[in-house]
Amino acid sequence: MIDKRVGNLAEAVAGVRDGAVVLCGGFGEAGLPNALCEALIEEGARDLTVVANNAGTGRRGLAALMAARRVRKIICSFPRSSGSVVFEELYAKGEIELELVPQGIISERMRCAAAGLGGFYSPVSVGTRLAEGKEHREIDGRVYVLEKPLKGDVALIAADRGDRWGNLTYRKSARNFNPTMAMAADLAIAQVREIVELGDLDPEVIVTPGIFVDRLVALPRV
Amino acid sequence: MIDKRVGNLAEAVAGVRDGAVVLCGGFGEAGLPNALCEALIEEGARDLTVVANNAGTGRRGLAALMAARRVRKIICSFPRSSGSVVFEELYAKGEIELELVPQGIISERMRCAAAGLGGFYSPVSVGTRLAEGKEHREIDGRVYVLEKPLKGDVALIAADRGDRWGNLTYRKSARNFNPTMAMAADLAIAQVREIVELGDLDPEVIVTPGIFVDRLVALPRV
Amino acid sequence: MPLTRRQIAWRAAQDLKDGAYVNLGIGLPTLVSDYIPEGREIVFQSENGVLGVGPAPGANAADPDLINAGKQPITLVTGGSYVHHTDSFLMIRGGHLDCALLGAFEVSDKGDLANWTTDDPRFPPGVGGAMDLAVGAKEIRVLVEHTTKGGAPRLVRRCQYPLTAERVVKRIYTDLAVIDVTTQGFLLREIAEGIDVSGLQAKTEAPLRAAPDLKPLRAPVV
Amino acid sequence: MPLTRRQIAWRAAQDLKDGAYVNLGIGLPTLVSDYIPEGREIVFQSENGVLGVGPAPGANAADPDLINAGKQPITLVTGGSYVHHTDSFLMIRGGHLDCALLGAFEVSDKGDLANWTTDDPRFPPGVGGAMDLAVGAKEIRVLVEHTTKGGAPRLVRRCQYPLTAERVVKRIYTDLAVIDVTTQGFLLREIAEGIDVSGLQAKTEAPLRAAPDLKPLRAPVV
Repeated sequence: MIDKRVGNLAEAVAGVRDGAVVLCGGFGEAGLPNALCEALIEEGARDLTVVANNAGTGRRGLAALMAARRVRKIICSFPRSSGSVVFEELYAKGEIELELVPQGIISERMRCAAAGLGGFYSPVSVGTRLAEGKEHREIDGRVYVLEKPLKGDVALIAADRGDRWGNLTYRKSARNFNPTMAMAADLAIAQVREIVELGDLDPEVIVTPGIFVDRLVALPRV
Repeated sequence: MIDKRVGNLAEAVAGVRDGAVVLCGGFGEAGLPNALCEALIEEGARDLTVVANNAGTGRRGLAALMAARRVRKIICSFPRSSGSVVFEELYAKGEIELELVPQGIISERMRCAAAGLGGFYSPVSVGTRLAEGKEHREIDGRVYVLEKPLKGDVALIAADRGDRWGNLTYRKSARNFNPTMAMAADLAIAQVREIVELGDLDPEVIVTPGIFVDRLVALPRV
Repeated sequence: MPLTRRQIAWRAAQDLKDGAYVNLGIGLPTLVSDYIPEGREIVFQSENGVLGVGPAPGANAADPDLINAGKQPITLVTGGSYVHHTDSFLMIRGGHLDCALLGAFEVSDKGDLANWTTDDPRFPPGVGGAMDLAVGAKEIRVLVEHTTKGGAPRLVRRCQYPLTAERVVKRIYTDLAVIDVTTQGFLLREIAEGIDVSGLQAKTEAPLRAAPDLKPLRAPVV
Repeated sequence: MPLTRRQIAWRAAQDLKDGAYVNLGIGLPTLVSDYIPEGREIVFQSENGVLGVGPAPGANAADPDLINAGKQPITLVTGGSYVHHTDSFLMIRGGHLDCALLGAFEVSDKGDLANWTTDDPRFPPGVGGAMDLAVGAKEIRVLVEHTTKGGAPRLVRRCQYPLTAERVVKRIYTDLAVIDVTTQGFLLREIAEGIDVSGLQAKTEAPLRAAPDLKPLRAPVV
């Protein structure tokens, strides 16, 4: 029997290793796997590389993980936002490394990994500082840079509803990076608002099929 | 006001030009835009390059378009099936050109075009006849071939329900190539079983957002 | 009389065609949606996966799962839909948006755009979706105050700030003018009342050519 | 006693682990789903976008929109879901399937697979999803009759037919044996009753090494 449900947050994040690449879903305050990020503090993994759109806000979730000095490097498109105090402090002190990637390229690079491809040619960032050091190539009259797959050891994602097979649905713009991250990591862990019976999710509306999800934990919305 | 509905099949396919690249949805007998293919015969465009998974079965739809000698070349993964009589006859006589592409690479190449990328490195077909002439490259210890975007001038697709903005849903495995083809052509034309009021399709379950669709015509299932 | 910020937004809104798919950058461009001429249906896209952004919700009606790229609460219009980030940037990068209206620090008379960083050493840089949008939408238009608060021109021969993209801007709306970027440089289309071409040239680093049908730039009180 | 085709399928089914995601090739492999041991939940994927393929429907219950990659009517199991072709091949190519069970014309002792064309000049070639599956699934196993009807070996030193993929096959189930492909070539794991290793070697082009714990290949009457 397939049953990807786990009983608590500690079980959900168990086994994440030092040095892991952790894909962390969400955009702004929507679809953030805050509880999973905080459970990682307890779990104890260090020297993490986190891939996320933002670098955490306030003191919760990813910000808490950074405050606990578990994140060596962050790969993101927009680290600064109102309340990204933890990141800014660490960055100013040189205690966290930043790799800046355009927002659509972060998600495309993760999809590239998920799809088993070796890389893709992108027109984004050509002629800018972010293209420096990248291989350039003209194809049919347009210049592209080569982008490489970005794969996670772990993905922490937030979804709305899930079932024991790991099928997931999302709500509105809380979908954001979560479905792509679920596909792009060896171990995908989801916090969901509600776990429903197998068969309760309409097969036509499942956004993340269970094949991409390894563990899920129910976490009523607060 | 956005209103992509057209009154009949002739209007739906109007303006397709000689030599056009036509993406043609469907897999087996599911999700085939047969009525649109047949309307193209009347419309008159010649020397078409058709991209499809199969090369038509029986005498309807794409097979009818080929029988009318409108298709110069077909790009597909599996031309032969029970009843692909029209294609086989033309092929035997050397009257149609065939480019064979692995099934997943057809769809990935169309997505590549839809996503504005210049190409991607694929592990599929390496070491086989279908990789001959393609650029090879080793990335992180694995060999890939470079695949180029495959863009359509026109996409003919079949969907289940649609609204005046062109939002579409599909039924079961009739989804297949249709959503990707809708994204990958300059002009995407959909035949739908039913046109519903704007707002009747749940925003969470729309598979093809209207931005990708240019015209739709209602065609009750027979 | 120079236009107010809201009047710049009003002027840009007048050029949006019925049925257009448009992305509005953070800041000044966001105001554009308030001034769509009666009777036109424009679909606003937000990078975080919302197609059909509606007005801000009432005071207590905000849904934390429904925000725009600026992380502000929004609503969804009838006919709108949600996609994940990777599909959202497929729309953006793949040329599916008719237009992106963006803010800028500087625009050159070749159409180069600098709008992502001022290299302020006090803050970590953030690029967000700026580079994806700048190369992806069919047409890039910029809304910007003609000069900095200190009076320095923002319309320049060569951008001093790091580039977002090269040769992409087609039209610029400022408080003093509407200017097209052509292969011969800046073409002045409309000029505010109370300033003449030589006065405007003094506030513009790159040379201005006045269009033969140069018009006054007027906007209602908004 | 050589195994029947259904017994080969039965034997292959015994190796599928509870919770595995599996793609079954057209023909012989399709029979495997009939013999899943009691109590195991296996999720079958079909290339055309079905995750959770169920048994064939009753005589009058077929839905033309629900077919498998062999274009036969199927059902969807509880917990199953639909995706479009591009996402389906992302699953396949990206290593998300635990196993693909494929048919073959030939398999070499390096694990090379030839299963897409015999170059029969009477028919146009068709590749379908064969090459995508062969490089994409985590493990490739082949179900094949040990020799052709004419008695020629199908387990060879070097494939004569055009390759589908190089060095991918890990295990082979035939009517006479279960054979693993190792870095030292074919390793005989199980042998049918009524034939000995030298008799089997006579039907096998490449050298066989017998495993130290060589077992009889037995299957119930199915």
